Amino acid sequence: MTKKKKPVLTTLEREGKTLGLYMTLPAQLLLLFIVAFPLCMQLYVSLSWWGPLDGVKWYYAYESLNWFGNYGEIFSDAKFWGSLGRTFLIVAVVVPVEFLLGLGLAMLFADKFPGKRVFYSIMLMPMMIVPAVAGYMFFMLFQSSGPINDILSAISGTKVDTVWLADPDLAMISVMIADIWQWTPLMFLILLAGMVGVPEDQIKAATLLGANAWHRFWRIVLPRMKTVMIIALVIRSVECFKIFDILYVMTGGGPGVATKSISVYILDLTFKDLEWSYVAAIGLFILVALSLIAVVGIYYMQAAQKKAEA
Amino acid sequence: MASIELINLTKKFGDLTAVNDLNLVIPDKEFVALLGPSGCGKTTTMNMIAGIEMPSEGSILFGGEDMRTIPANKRDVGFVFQNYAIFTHMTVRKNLEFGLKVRGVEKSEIKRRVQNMADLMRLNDRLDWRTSKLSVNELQKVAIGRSAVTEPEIFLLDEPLSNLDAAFRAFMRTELKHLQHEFQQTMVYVTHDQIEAMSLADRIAVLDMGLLQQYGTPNEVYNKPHNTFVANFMGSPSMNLLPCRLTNGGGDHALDFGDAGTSMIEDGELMRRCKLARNADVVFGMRPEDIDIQPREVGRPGIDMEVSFVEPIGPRTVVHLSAGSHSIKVAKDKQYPIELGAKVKAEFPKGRCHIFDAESGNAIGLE
Amino acid sequence: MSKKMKSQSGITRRQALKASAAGAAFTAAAGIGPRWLKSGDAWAADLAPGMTGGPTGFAGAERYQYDDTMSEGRAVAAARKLKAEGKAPETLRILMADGAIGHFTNPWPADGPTLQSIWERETGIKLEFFSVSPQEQFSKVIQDVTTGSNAYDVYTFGYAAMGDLSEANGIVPLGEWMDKHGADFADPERGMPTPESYNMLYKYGGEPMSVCYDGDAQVWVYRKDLTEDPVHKAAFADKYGWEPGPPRTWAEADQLAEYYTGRGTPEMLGNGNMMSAFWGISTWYNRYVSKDNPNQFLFDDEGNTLINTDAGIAATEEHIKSLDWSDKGGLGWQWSEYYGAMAAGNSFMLGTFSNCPKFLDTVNADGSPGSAVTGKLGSFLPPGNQFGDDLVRRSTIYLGNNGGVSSQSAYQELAYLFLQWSGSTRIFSLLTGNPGGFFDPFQLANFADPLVNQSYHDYHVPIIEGTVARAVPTLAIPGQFAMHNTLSENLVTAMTGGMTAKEAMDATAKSWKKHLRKKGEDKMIGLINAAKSGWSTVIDKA
Amino acid sequence: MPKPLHSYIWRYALILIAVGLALLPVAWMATMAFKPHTEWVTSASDLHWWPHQETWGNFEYIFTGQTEAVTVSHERTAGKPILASLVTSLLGTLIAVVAGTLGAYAVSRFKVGGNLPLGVLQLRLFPPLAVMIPVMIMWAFLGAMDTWWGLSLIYGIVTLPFAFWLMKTFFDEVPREIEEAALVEGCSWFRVFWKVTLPMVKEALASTALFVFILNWSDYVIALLLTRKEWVTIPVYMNSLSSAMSGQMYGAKAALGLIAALPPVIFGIAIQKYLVRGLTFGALKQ
Repeated sequence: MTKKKKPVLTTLEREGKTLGLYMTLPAQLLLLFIVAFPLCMQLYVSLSWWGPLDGVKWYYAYESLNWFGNYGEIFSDAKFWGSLGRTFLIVAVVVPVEFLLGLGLAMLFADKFPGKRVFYSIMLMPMMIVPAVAGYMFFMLFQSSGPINDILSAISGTKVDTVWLADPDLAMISVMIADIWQWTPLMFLILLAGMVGVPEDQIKAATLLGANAWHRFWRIVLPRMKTVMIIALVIRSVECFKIFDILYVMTGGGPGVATKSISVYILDLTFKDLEWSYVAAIGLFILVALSLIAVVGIYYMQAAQKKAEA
Repeated sequence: MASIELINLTKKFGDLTAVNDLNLVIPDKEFVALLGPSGCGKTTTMNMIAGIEMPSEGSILFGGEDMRTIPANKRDVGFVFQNYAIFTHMTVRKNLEFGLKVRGVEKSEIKRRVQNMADLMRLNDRLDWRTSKLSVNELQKVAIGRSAVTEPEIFLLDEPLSNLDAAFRAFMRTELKHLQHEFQQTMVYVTHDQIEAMSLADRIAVLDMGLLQQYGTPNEVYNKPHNTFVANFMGSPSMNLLPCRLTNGGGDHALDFGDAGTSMIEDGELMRRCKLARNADVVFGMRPEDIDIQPREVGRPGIDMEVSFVEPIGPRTVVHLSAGSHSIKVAKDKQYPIELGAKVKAEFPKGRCHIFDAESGNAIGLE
Repeated sequence: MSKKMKSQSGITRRQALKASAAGAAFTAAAGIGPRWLKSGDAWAADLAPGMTGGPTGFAGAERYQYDDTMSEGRAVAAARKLKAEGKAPETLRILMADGAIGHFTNPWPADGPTLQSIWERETGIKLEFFSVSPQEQFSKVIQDVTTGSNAYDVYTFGYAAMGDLSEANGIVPLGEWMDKHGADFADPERGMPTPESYNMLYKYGGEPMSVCYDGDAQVWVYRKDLTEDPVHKAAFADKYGWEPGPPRTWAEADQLAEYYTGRGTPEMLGNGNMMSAFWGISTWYNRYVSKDNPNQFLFDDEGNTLINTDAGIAATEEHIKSLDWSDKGGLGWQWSEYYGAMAAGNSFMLGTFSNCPKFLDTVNADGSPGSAVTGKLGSFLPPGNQFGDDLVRRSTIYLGNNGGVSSQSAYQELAYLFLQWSGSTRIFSLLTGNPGGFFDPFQLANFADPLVNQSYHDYHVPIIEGTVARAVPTLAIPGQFAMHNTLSENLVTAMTGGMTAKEAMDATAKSWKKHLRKKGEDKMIGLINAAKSGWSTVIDKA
Repeated sequence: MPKPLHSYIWRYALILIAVGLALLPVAWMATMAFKPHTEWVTSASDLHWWPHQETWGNFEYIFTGQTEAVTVSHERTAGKPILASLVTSLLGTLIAVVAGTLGAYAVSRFKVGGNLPLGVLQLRLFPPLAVMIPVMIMWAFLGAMDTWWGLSLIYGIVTLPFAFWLMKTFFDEVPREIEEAALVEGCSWFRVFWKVTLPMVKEALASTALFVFILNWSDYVIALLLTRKEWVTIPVYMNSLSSAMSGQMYGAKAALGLIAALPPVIFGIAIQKYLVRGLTFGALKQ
């Protein structure tokens, strides 16, 4: 379906365009509302050393103007890059694991079996728990005298008293487990939606052509789920990048800085260090960096789509 | 050897019995049509043969070997779906290659066989197209080609032609016949179209309500229907079936059609075989093309009727006759000269009569 | 039961225990019913002769009553005057931590009035408390300051945040009003135990900026029963050459920790001190500040960091070493888990907030022990280091709660008067004895108060008093949150093996120096040196 | 597709394991909600699954501010926060879904809106904490702090990207032919949208709404910074469930967590049959 460029719009199209403009208005206004002032203020403040300890209102930030001083500091801020690195590590581990688990679960749930509805509802439960609450529960579960060690002891037959949250590596793993627990259901839900969308006839056809389960999955189901998978991965990556509640409740970013994510770091900067101009600069820096990634990603996807259609 | 034997095959879905105690032997290299109206169990039977459904009872043998434990992907059957089930995310070539690839056939061999199949199916210039751009006719060819390319010994087709336009359907019929000739497969073909079945099949199995009604060559099924269902289902227009009473008027056999009068029956042979059923309620059947229309007063067996409607349908003319509560159709050549309202006699020629039991619908006096 | 509670003096420890527990249970029960309230001036008739205000309706209420010459009475009189002049609001808005508001809203004693009702009946100005969880307390304050929301007249915050809020122009100086209205905070008889402690808890940069509500000296408690146990006594003496008991030095404390680790049922850990992020800083501080005579400061007078000197590194190494006798999971805990471990009998000793025995050494209403350690606790003055004949015992005031007047408030003087009233020695004695909140005693008058002694236990109160006198402040300069955060992160990283003690201290010192430079070194050094007037000078004899 | 028996056994075994793991923390929360204070002290080395002494005290505490076992009564009760969470999450969801749906349709159909798609995407990309300072100042200036509308508005804004992008992919998939047929019949564009297209995507709309609702419902950071007293939400209130006496009140938190799980679960079950079909993101073009 190629779109032809028409020099003159028909009445219908013109009406459509007009209606369209009205329809985008609420979203545009909301966007403008949240972007116009905060973005300008963020930019303005980020060019100064201003912070609450200056004892002046933000609009006097020009008194401590430093142009790009804050931005320069970002590059030498080991804590920032450390937090960013840890955040990316979390995303890099958690999202693929959630993806694979979600995919596995989706495969288990792809066709009908007795009890499916009930199991399916239960599987979605973790998503429905407020993350902060989940954090408190995991905090207790991971205590050295807690239920997880009890279960491990029962399984292994020897007393396990692993100190989960006080060990830098294990604390990171605990946080990851908690996040995986909470968000695998979303992956599962999206991927299941993609999987049941694959027409059954095609799977039957493949079977009758001699394809075993692996062939069917690899050659029929997976290629058809490509878009769904990309969407699931993107959504989870974007949200996981912001990981905060569950992590903050469980470890507060510790022990030391072992689980400090970028959100925790920004919170520290905001309410402990009170470096608000620096927070502004970091906010803009992240915004620009992620937007670049997004734009490149969108461009790439569009190009791939065009190529596929050609 | 790839004969197919269905033994006591039964499939139940909850309370519904889709296939009921079906016994059928499909000899090697034969083309068998499973014919019946929708819901008769023919697709279920097909699915069980393919292994997509497991029978509730009974067994399926391929060449004498029980298929119970063989999963669908190991049965080596070709299967063409009604809606083709083309892999829409692949090109035509990829579709054709699929069955060979998953079998681990060598690359050069795949290329050769796909090329051959494309030649055969006249899909050469479409090989690298995405399937979403193909016409329905082409999709059909891809579907058949995709199954045929693996050269299965058994080929199952589930109403493959029903979505096609009339001209292409006729063309495909010959192509299929051709194909079967070429590859010498055992072919099972599901259809609800009796003409398709008769023109293609070596044998036809007529199914209704999960039960096998009749199994035989097209000729047998058409000319010697075992029951009123088969009689009615085969042929277009279908056989005239008139409820009546078999009497023994004056030593001679006669059929009492009630308010339409009585007709003698000349067919001594048939009547002899009907002896047991004398003075019984029966259904008298005769194919439209077998009935003669004569002026009245000619002393051959038949009943007096009136022309109620004349239907010229291209190659033929269908004349509707009625008398009392009965009406029949008579098929004649095109431009058959007859007038509406004409008082005529429908004559029942010797040797063309069918008598069915009124209660069971089974043919009476069949050998 | 309430009869028993009315006994004013000479109560035995056992009685106090019972009374305290009964009072607690009674409080809960009474809290469900309508709050105590008297109409009109009926209460005035109950006042002791000559008194103009204060609580009434329970035995001993006169101890907390006041006339116009006393700090509380002046405050009320001035508040009434402001109201008459139309310079007072209908309602005074106070931001306070969850768990502290009970001081004002829980009747105490059970048959007494609430502090809120006393203030309201005397001044006619209503109080509205905005509760916030302690960990969000400072965020809420700084948010109100910077956004200009003017949502509260009175802020409460940790005393160390005084600097932050002063620099942010969030709170106003109180000195003039203190003089004008005659506050008794520094009263040598009734107020702060030492001038240093007054400087520490009320002043920033030499100027009174807020009113202290919460002592929060880190006071030590230990399992007295185990040191008196003959078996342990002998075994310990055999090994270390002295009889187990309250340690005088950190070396002795560490020996106790080592010995008791793995003893007892359940098997206990010798070091129950807070070691985790944020909370553990106080434990490190306690060890560090006694490394010199009279004090191991954090910065020298030129603003050079001292934490990365030999003393600092040694203190850090000892701190890390003490982890051997501590719960390995503790690095992920908050203070409450350390209390819990002590309560369950899993720890031998714990230097922590002074209310620990108040919550642990309890008796249930039915007379059963409230915890595994009921009746088994003792407390001691902080351990220190010996310098010749001098024994330098030090503790730290960590966190705390101070009240300040919002610079945005339209009723600043009235807000101050509320702070003066509630923070003065009589009302505060009543306030801190109230088990409905966590503000701890720190004034001389508090320690003499029988109700406080009931709640905090008579064996513990003198130790609190002695500890407050030996306490030093933490960093109380602008940006202290960030500086403490860095210290905490590096300490925990060192404890989990990510750094050596030296690396941790060097990294912290470097970050602290950078912070000073960024905020203006001269000014910051001035503030640091000014804060040294808050450091204890009490030296014990070895 | 027929499956041999052993594959069913495997499937059930795996599903039971998965369900077990999914339920583990939920079950912990559920039993915790009925444990008295003495049974949740994490450092006391006696954490167990089933309460030794079941109690409703935790629920009593969060709804009345006091219970027998806890001396210190709590100033705040859960009633108002639950109401606040419901009001602001639902209104926020309404704002996001309405604005998102209208915008998505316009962008999908009429190719208007310019940079709207990228704009809303950016809105979701980076941590909310990184922009909360200006938002805080702006909200204070507008008098939106601690108001139901202020919180609903920001919820509507931060979840707008989800609503917009989800709905856009759905609208992209709705066949034009159907709309064109309706247009030819003389319907106006808006009527077509309202009467033809919207009903076709109602499953998607329901799933989107649930999704957005869950996001709003779980928020902690924004509510923490933009509320004070009147409109404090459940997660913020939950943070106050600690006392000097008992530390973190896990039992009360669990009780509240249990209650807080109800609205999304009820919402989820109500639209369960739409969920799977509704979240295909229109990516399954046949």
